[in-house]
Amino acid sequence: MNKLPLLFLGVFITFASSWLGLVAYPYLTLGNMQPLPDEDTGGYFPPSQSGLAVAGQRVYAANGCVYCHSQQVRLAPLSTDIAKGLGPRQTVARDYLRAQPVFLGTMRTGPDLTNIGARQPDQNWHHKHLYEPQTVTDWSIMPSFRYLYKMQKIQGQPSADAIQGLAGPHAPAPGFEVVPSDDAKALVAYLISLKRNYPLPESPEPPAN
Amino acid sequence: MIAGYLLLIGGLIFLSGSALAAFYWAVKDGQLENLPEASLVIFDDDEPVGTATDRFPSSQ
Amino acid sequence: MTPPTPPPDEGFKENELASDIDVSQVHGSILRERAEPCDGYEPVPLWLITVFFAIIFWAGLYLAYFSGGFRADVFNPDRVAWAGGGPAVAAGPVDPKVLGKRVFTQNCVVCHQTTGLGVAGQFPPLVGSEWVVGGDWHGDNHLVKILLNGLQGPIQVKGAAYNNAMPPWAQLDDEKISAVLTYIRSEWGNSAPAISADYVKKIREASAAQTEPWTQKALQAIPGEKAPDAAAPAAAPAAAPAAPEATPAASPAAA
Amino acid sequence: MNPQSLISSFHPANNPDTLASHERAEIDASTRFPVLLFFASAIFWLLIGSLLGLISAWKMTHPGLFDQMAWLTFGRLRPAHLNTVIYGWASAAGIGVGVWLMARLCRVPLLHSKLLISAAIFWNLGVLVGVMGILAGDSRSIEWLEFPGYATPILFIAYAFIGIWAIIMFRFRRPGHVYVSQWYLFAAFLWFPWLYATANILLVWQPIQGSAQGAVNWWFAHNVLGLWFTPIGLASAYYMIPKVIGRPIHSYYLSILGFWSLALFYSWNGMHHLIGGPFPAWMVSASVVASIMMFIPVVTVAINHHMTMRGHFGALKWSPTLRFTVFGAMTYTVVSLQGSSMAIPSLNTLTHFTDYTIGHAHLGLYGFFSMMMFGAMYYIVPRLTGWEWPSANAIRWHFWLVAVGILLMVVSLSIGGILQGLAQFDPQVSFRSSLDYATPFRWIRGLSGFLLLGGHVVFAALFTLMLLKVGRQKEGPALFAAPVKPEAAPL
Repeated sequence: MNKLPLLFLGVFITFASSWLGLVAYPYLTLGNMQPLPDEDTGGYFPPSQSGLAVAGQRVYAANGCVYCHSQQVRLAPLSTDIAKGLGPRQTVARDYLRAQPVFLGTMRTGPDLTNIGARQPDQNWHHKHLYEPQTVTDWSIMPSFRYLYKMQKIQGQPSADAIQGLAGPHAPAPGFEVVPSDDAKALVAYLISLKRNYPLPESPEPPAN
Repeated sequence: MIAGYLLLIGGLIFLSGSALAAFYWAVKDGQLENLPEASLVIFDDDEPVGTATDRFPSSQ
Repeated sequence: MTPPTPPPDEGFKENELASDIDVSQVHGSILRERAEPCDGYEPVPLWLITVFFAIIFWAGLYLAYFSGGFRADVFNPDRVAWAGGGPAVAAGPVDPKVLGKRVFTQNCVVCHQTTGLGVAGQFPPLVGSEWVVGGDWHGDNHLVKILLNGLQGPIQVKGAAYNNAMPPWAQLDDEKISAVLTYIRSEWGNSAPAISADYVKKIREASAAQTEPWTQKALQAIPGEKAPDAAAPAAAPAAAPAAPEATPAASPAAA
Repeated sequence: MNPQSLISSFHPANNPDTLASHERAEIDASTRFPVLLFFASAIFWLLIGSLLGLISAWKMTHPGLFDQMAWLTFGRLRPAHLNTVIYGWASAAGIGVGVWLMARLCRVPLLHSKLLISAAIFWNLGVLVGVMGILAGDSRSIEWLEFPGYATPILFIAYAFIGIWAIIMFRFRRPGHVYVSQWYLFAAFLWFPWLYATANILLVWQPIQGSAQGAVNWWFAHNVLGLWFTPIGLASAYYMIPKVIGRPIHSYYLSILGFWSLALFYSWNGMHHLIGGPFPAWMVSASVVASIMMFIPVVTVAINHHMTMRGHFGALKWSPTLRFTVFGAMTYTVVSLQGSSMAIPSLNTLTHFTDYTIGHAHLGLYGFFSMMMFGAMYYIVPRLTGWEWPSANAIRWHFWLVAVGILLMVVSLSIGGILQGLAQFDPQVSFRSSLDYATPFRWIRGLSGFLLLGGHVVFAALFTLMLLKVGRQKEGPALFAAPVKPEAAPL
């Protein structure tokens, strides 16, 4: 142990290396990555998001959806994410170019949402589910987000964006309706925009067995 | 973007620089010699080796 | 039982305690521990150093196997034989439609356009073209030959005359040629069966002697044939393993 | 030179650098107000944080609880809980302990203690603004960095005072050997601003693009644990254990080796939160390797602490400081080895997205770090106030409530998490099963929260009594009281 000075130097410089490897390197590579042009439509992979969906990301962040819902499909031989139907392929860096912030998540208290827009494209379903999750899935432990909705008296014609088919204890009384706030609309637009139904060369779809 | 590069390069220079400076100082100052002595520096004259310095309060 | 520490005035001279028979009987084990004079500069145990080096050795092995070649585009170390230097993309079976579309976009759209309609009077259309989907004297073998060697001179497509030159695409491997052909034969309302990489390989070998671009006249002299049915487009996984062998096959054809 | 005379030559009595009791009293007096302020605010945030945690825990079994209130939704409570305990409790307690240890070890009175008092005020202001921001719906949802952009600068200003002060302290220390605790503290005080600034710039103020955020996020979050909390906790253990039992650390070589290998390997660990995620394979593999390499610093520290304690475990009966500190030191070994195992990819895919990870996080931040802080506070506060802790029984209540509470929580979350993970791993099993398996254990976890909160209330009461100077004046400069016979002090 007379090599302590050497140890000292080696360790501190390697310590600085984590800065290079885990911060500078992704900054320079992943941070400069570009979307792939989509020959079909002249668009890009991943597709750009509507303004409403971008606003929805902020609602997603403000209400902490990420603490129960991950947004990543892990690689296939190691995990069963693809077999579980979370998405058709492993998600890779390019999939997250449009995300701000990136909601990779660390918990699956609720299901993964990587591909929720493809699994469940129905707006009304999402509104119903956010308003009262247990009426859609009775064993769900998702909290209700009723505070993103407004119960109001129907004035003349029912509103076009009122939620259809509410049945639970918080369903509107006759003559009343539940309409989503701007935040709720943005959140649902964001959820529906979550699709991984486009190909990326760096993440081939595994052969179906 | 430029701010980012400055941050990265600045961070690296800062890190490596402080590493080298700390290393230079530690060697010069003899911090890496006489290690057994260092393990005794926490004991003072009236709290010497062999004396316990904490106890549950006696008032029950 | 005495307090577990000597009175302060005795300082730290613990060895003196060891001579106290009464105490040492009570506190045998503690005193043995205390009598040990080397506190503070015990060296690192040898077994620990051995374990450390074993861990470091394992770490090196792990990184060698699972680093994905330290490439920025490798996300799954198990899927890539990076040691062979193979590109990450070619390692997995690729949907021929996806690959074909990419090949088409990179090479063909300049003349035939993304719509496959070509440019009237300049470049012939692919949509509904008998050259592409077959019919009359046109066979699948002709289509593959055109891609491998090119085509020049006056031709008739869907009743319209064109006089231009198409360069050879023999530099594309069999899988890519089969993919792009499968793509143009099934896109824009075309619905001809897929063409397999094996079939392209066969034609490539058969027409190895041809060095010039084809003309309509020369092609017409060759009897048209249908490509063997590649079962379904879903047979792509079967084509994929053939790809590694197909790649070297390209070089004799070029020579 | 035989070892005995070697030791004698180092003996404090022969060393001009040691302090007389009046000098030590002067140092303690100079740190009194800032350190007590940090401690008091930390204990306040601990109570708030455990309450927030308790409500979020019960929301896992009762999703309807307070669900009409936006600011009490789970997605805001959980980050509020996390940030309260990270920045409000753990960091503030760590700073308090760190400041006191630095002053003691540098052997100089605290200069400009008003600087630190204002730092403490700013720090608490930052935490308050940040937590309110999260509850009001301004959370960034970047784990460990949820504080909105307007709160982090306040924390940073506060931190600047603390960091500058720590460096000044180190600069003016009495000449002589730098003890291993000082190494840990000095490094922690340098690493934290670097981590915090990088993460805030790259994630909050000028966000980088795409999944690179994930890499920076976990580089930061894991390093806050590994390069901020862990060094402070270990610094405390390296001081308290030898000091309380009156015996130098077993091997100083090992402690130096442990420090540098921690610095080397820990900083690469963060990516093991993202195994299988959207990152180049080598980044994840490098983190897996570094996580396994953590075996080296952990075993080094474990051996060192155990060998120092050997033959003195009886001291756990009569020293509150030692009881908490040794609990923390043992937990450090367990939690670190558990963490290394969780980085093994095949185990990680099973446990990663489950309650098992939550259990691990609590074992680390509470079982290790918070227990270390409790232990250090039991040692430091009487020296600052000049009073004895008013009740030995209350200390025992505190210890047993939090020790049983944290073990119950970690064990239940671990079992529930493994079942949950097995259910989520099997493609044949529906998602519902993963909930059904975890639910009973979430009930137990909810109950354990009451134990922890109870323990904290007891501790807060004890601390308040100390501030109010209820109890007996300390009799000597070092000991609490004339030593009682150890067997007279029942557990």
